[in-house]
Amino acid sequence: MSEIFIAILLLSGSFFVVVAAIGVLRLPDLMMKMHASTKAGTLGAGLTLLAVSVAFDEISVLTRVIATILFLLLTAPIAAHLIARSAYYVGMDLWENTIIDELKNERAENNSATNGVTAEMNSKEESDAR
Amino acid sequence: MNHIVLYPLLIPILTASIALIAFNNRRLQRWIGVIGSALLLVASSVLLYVVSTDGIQVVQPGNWEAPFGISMVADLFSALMVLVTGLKAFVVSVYALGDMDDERESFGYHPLYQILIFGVIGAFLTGDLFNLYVWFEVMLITSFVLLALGNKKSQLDGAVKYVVINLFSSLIFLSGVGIMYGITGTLNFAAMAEALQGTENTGLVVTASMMFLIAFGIKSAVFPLFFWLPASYHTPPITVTAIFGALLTKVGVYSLVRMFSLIFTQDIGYTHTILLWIAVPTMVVGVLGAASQYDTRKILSFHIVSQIGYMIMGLAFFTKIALAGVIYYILHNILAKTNLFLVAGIANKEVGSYHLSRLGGLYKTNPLLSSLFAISAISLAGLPPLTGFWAKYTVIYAGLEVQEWVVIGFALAVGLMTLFSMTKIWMGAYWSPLPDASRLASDPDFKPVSGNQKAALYIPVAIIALVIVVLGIFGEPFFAILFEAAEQLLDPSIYINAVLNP
Amino acid sequence: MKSVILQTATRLIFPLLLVFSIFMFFRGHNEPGGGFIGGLVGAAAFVLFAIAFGTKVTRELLRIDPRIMVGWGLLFALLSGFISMWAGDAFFTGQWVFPVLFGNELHIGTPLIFDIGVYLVVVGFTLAVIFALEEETN
Amino acid sequence: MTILFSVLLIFGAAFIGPMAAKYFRNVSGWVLALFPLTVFVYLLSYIPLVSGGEVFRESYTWVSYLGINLSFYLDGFSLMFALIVSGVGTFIMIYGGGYLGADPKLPRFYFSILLFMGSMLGVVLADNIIALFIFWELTSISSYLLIGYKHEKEESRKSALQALLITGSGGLVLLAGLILLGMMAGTMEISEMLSDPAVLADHPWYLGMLICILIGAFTKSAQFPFHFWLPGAMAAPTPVSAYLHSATMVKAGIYLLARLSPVISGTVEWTYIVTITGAITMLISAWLALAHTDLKKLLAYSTVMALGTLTMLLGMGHEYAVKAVAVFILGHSLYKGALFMVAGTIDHEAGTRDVTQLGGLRKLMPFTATFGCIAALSMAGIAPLLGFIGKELVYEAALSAAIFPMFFIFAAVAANVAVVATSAIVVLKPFFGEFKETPKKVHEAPVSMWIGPAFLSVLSILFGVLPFMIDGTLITKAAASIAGTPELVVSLSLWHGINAALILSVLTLLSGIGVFFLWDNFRSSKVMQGYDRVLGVAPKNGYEHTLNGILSFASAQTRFFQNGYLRYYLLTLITFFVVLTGYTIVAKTDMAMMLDFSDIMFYEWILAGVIITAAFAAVFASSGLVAIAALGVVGYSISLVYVLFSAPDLAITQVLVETLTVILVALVLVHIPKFQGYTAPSSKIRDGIIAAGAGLVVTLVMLAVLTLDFDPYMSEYFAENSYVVAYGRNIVNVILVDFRALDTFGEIVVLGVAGVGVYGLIKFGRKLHAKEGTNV
Amino acid sequence: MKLLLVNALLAFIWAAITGAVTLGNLLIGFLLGYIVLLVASPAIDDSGYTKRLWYGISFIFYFIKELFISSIRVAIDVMKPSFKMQSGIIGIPLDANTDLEKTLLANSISLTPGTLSLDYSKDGKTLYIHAMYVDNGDIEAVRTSIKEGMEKRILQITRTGAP
Amino acid sequence: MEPLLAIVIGVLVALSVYLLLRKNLVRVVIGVVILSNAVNLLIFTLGRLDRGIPPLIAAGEYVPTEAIANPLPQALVLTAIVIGFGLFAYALVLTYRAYTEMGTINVDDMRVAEPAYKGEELPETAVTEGEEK
Amino acid sequence: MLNTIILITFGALSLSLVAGLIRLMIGPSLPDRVVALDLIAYILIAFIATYCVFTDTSDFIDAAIVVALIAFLGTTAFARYVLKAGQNSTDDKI
Ligand code: NA
Ligand code: NA
Repeated sequence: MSEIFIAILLLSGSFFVVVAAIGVLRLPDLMMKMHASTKAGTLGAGLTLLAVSVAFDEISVLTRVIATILFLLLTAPIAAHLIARSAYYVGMDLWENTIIDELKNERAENNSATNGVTAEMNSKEESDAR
Repeated sequence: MNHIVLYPLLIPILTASIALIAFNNRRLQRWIGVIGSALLLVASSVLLYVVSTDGIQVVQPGNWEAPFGISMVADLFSALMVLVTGLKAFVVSVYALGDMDDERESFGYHPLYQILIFGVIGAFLTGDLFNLYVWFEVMLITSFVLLALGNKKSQLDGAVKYVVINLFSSLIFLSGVGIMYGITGTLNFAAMAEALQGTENTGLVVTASMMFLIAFGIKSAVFPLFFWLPASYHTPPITVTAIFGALLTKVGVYSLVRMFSLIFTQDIGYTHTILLWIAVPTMVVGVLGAASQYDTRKILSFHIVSQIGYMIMGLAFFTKIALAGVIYYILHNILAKTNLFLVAGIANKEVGSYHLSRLGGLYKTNPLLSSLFAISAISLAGLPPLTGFWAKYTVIYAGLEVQEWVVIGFALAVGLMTLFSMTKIWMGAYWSPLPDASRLASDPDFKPVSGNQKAALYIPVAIIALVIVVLGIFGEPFFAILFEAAEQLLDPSIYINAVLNP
Repeated sequence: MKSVILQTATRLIFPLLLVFSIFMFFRGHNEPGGGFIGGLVGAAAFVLFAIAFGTKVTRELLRIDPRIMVGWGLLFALLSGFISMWAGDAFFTGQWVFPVLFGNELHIGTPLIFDIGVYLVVVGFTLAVIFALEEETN
Repeated sequence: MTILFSVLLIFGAAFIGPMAAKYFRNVSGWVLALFPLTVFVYLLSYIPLVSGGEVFRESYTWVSYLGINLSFYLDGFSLMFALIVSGVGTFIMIYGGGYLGADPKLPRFYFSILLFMGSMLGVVLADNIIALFIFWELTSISSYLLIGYKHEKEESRKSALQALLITGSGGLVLLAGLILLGMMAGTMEISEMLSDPAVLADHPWYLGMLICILIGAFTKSAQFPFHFWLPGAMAAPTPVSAYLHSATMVKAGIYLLARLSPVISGTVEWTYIVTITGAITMLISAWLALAHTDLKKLLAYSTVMALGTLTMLLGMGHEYAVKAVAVFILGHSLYKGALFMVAGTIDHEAGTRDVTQLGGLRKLMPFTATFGCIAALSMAGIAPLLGFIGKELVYEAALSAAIFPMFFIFAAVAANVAVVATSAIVVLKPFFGEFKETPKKVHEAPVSMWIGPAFLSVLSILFGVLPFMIDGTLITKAAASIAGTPELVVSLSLWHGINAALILSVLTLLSGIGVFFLWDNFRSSKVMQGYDRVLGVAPKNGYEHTLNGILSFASAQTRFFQNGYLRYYLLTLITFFVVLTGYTIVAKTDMAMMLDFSDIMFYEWILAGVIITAAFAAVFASSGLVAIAALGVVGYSISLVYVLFSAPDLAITQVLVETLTVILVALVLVHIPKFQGYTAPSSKIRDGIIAAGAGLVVTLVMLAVLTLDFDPYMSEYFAENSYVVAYGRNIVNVILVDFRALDTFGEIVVLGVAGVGVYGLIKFGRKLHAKEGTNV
Repeated sequence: MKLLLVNALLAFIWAAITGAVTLGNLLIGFLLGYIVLLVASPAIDDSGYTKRLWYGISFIFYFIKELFISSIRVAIDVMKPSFKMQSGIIGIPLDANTDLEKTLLANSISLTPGTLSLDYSKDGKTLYIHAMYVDNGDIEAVRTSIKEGMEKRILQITRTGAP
Repeated sequence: MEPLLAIVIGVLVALSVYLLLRKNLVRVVIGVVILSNAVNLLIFTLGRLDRGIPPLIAAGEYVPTEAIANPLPQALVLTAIVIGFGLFAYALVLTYRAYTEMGTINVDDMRVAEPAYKGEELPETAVTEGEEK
Repeated sequence: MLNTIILITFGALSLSLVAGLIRLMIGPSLPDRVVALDLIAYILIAFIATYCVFTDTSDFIDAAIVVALIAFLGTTAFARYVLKAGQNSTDDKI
């Protein structure tokens, strides 16, 4: 019985991890990659962790799994937020299907001071000597 | 419980810890440092006494028997190294009272200094390969910090080269540790030596020994691995240079001697021949480097390299007298080299430069300093009757005994060049008139040495000079210890039994 | 980095990290963890705090100069050895007491004191480095 | 009183000397002369005993482990030398006190000269060859100080260095030679070698040993082609020259050859090398003297001539030759000491030593002139002075030479012709003829400056006229010691009847006078100038070129090796590592490799691939940050390896450290700009090859180690004791805090220091810049 | 008083992660929590923090469900050969005003379907989010769904629970 | 797994050596980090590997009841990681400080301690920097 | 059966790891790479968890906790870098 649970949790967990990975690989702009990574990644990792708690059926494992999941839920959105915010302010290119940008005034303000890095962030071929 | 082996180790680190906690009180740190060094000198003297009367001393911290715990072992070689370190530590800590600036003190000079000594002594006493690595790292990080403390451009430049090359070296060392563990399943020197006694896999052990040769070769600055030394040793304040120049490379040499007498003796015909091939160019390239320099610190730095060559040469000969000579050479070199750096520091304080083109007139104005320099320089140049002569004599004797004519020829020629460089300093800084004497008068930052500072600077130098003279003239008891130490080195079973069958 | 979101989250995560750090420290003798891991997690808590609120506040929070903390750490570690010496054993020989607390027999020994030293040094080191660099950045 | 004490007395005097200079001022020379005088008188007391055939040995253990004793040996030869050293030394102290009386450096002079005197005494009295060598080297050091006495002048410094390097290089070779000798003879004691002479000539090391010792002796005694340093050393103040270059230092080489000749001579190699070197030196330098007008240079070259003569004689080694050596040494010391002092007095009083600038001084300085002339007569070999006897013996010796007798006769006569002329020049030119104005107004010198010449020249007469004073005692025993035949008897006399030697002497005298009269023209002739250039200046230039050559080579090689480029330093290091380790594993092992890949899970392959790929990404990343992100992946993947292979503590630590690494790099890279500039592709290929080599070596070594059976007995012990004794269930942690707590302690020390260091690196700089008001 | 609650909470977390909810362990946890608070107290905003933490935790479980939904939608989209959605950065005027509310909101948004918090406006009254799916270009729909869905729930929970 | 890791380690060593030979000091430092990781893995691997049996003694037992992985290399590597981290931190900050003081991270341009000889200029006249009063 | 599932899981996670690595390598921008790194942290957690089940050892879970807690610090540092580098870019640097 529990084996089936474990199997389901593992499969679904790895499924979401794969989704996150494909999303990061395929989605067109940074923001969208982060949607995939943060949500599917957290979920995938969380599900596999739950599989562990089912597999061991010990209170100490369960509490640790829950703690881990809590930590994940706490930290994942913050990491995403920080990256997105920083990248946005230094002039990250948005996808062509981005139909609206209500924050662009502030971004422009910030941008006037950050031309150099903007170029750096977007350049496809950043290179320095090896 | 016999703790005497650990006292020389615990005193400096306890001193350092207290000094760290007293971070904000420079005056207190200073005196903690001097007292700690003085205690260390006492403890290390006692250790040598105990080892020379009662034989090899072994302590197992944590009370875990060898080879499972870490063995701390003091044989005569170690104890001698510890004693000379103690002497040097004391003397330099007094000198620092007159040399070290407030700023560096407030950034931790005193605890760092004690920790460096701690690391050096740990390396001398440990009987465990991985533990030796740890001591090397303690020394290494402390030397990094001391080297760059002050953040002058030249210091940072020197430190970059020093740091990168030495990091590389310690990683090779660490790989070697891993490989030796992989081969023997142990880290304890004695157990390792025992395990290798009947090994069929000589070739692999010899291969591993090459990694140690390179790792320790870099630390001891042999050819072609020495570049970091002349690149950096002239950059920090002279007290630091003196600590480094005389002591740190010798830890590398110590380790080479230890490893290549206790553990890597399977294929002496191969390993020690390579040592010999390294020794000769080390001597030559080092001394030629010295001959081409005009900054006293650089001259002395290159000489370190050259003199290491003699030590490696002695190790390569691998006879009793040769090993006695090597030990003598190491001890002598630590003393003479320390003093020469310290004297160069005083000269700099007196006439404001390390460069021969700006130095001069000291023979006329400062006979005391001149004599102190002369004693150290004569000793370093290997002229009788001071320590350098005996050191050189012993290894050359050993070399002639094993009929290494060409090598001895080089060694002698290098001796002459060493003499030449010492006279170069003597002539440039002491005999030749002081050029541009008005420079000092017009320099607002220049303060002549006086009062307490004078005492702090000169007394340490005088103490070492005295030791050099006394050891040179009354060498018999010293040689008795050296030969016994060499005997212990040549017969690994003494060491193995002391550690494994206490 | 002034982000309200980060700062608020940090207020939550910071004590969690500290508790977790102590947790990792104490269980280290029996399960994965120990002074080093615990110390690094503890330091990470302060690092996070420093990133979110700046080093000035964080230094005040810490109350002790990290370098001095290093000194105390070394002293603690040494102390464990000196206790063995006073007890007449070789340096660093474990000395143990077994108090019974709420029915549990606890093992308290000098290696624990040693590990506290490790913990303090690790925290001191990490914070000395990160604070200094942080202050350089601002 | 013992022999040791007499040597120590002089060394002691060296340390008293500077104080005496201050305390006794003008009479300090006289006071200090009491020290050598005491020794002299004490040694005199040995004459009867030594003449009676006794030898004295005194030995103190010095370093028994090396076979080195501080032992002394007093026989006729060493007694004669010791008497010369202390006797001439007595007058030198007096003379020096007068000559340098007003010089503020007088205390240092006393120190150095007495140090030298003690060392010289040690050389001639030592029995142990290493002890002898030690004193020998001390003479080099002290003479360096003496020659460089006027160190403000660059010329003095150069001359001192030149003397030191030449004698020092010889000394080093000598050391090797002496050690070999000691090994071959089975003893380091000369007395033992003499009393029980081993047959060394057939030893395979003989020639090497001989050459080493000869080089030592020849350099010290200024034999061709090392002869140039001695005239150069005339930069020293005259008392120094008078002592070092007449009676003492340069004779040390002669002493050594003579002392050891019973042990090492008698072979064809010895005869040819020593005789011919001596003869050439004698001949060349005798005539080189005539190219100079400086009194001291004239005397210096004639000294070299004398040294050459002695060497030649020692090479011959037959009975006449040893007799000649003994007499010639004494005679030369007496007249040359006196003449140097006279030359110094002239210089001191007149302000110049150029004989062409001097003339007619005999009336102004009658004592000096008188004693100078007597000494010159002895030097010229004119009866009835001791020099005459000496020269006669030289001719006798040359006549009975075993090889090339005609050559040696020619050489001896030709050299002595020049010496006669030189003798005439050094006294006739300054003292006779018309009076010439000199830079200083000339007065007779004070008694301190002529008493030495007085005694020495009087002795030249006395010993010449009354040779029995010395021949039965000192000379006989000295010659016997040199010959190694105790029964040898020397009987000296002025008159041997008309024989070949006498005829040669007369011929020499007449020719010499002729040369003297032709000297003014002859000196400036092209032949003489060319001769000086080729044989006097060229060797010196050769020395200088060699020295400069070595220095430029040193400079070039240093620039090559120590080139300041970290990359090349590392390149050399790593190449060395690859070559040495790679060669060893190929040459020394059977290359057995553990290559069993069967048990590897598929995800482990992938993980390995990820590590490698991420590492490549880190290496070829376009910026530091990208590299560090890739490095993060490497680190995380490695932590996964630790998880997969049962190391949870490691995995956790790795994750923590990796993350902090990323934070640190990010904090630092904020400040560092992108780095422009590229490495040339060719060097990338080179680096790539070396890098691949390094990786290959490590892999090969690992695969080889993995073939071995591993004995996990250490870990088993830890497992058994971890909980039972150390109360911990996490064995890794117990190892860290208990089994190997010392490692961990070292580890936290490293961390602590790193923390302090980083803090210092950052804050120290801040403070510095705040102080200088500059911004970073 | 509030700190006492926090302390108790920490003791509980301690017991939870150590995996042994015994009286002894709770006491140890309490002691440790006390030490932590001693260190950390200046860091803790003293405004009803403790209770909100409780709400926060329960709120998180609510979001796990949302997380599923969002992830599945992303999963479906990711698999499609080409991307047809429209995205945008949209400002949401806020009723939430405490830091905790705002942070909870921002994090929840980040973890739920197709939205990602970017930043607040300077006055802190508007939250800008990146929305992956601005279906049919209807910005207001996104805005409403956030305000009616996410923010409303949060405020309900935090404000109802607040004293 | 050991031979595979041996190969991985070899590759890491090669890559780190390549980085050590770059001009950019940051890269050199990264090279040190990679090398350090490689060496840690080396020790770990040569202590021989086992899957899924961490060296822990189960609660209630006195000694491990089943086979355990070799704990000693783990402890060694842990120490080495920590030491390596300390050294790395220092090296990194040194790089930073070297950059701010010398204005470059190109090691080829760091020629303060060992100034280049310029043309025929005699080393005697090259007065060194770094003398203290 | 479970073993197969676990191996499938490992396969999926390994593929994800490769995908993350590819994103990390191709970038193109730094934040893209950071997102990839973030993703890899999740994969790591999942991997560790799966491995716990696979080997029937719960001791590795602590490693997963640490990753969950700590990895975001690295991301934070990168985010800061991105921002700081932007702000500093007007400094007159070489
Ligand atoms: Na040296
Ligand atoms: Na000068």
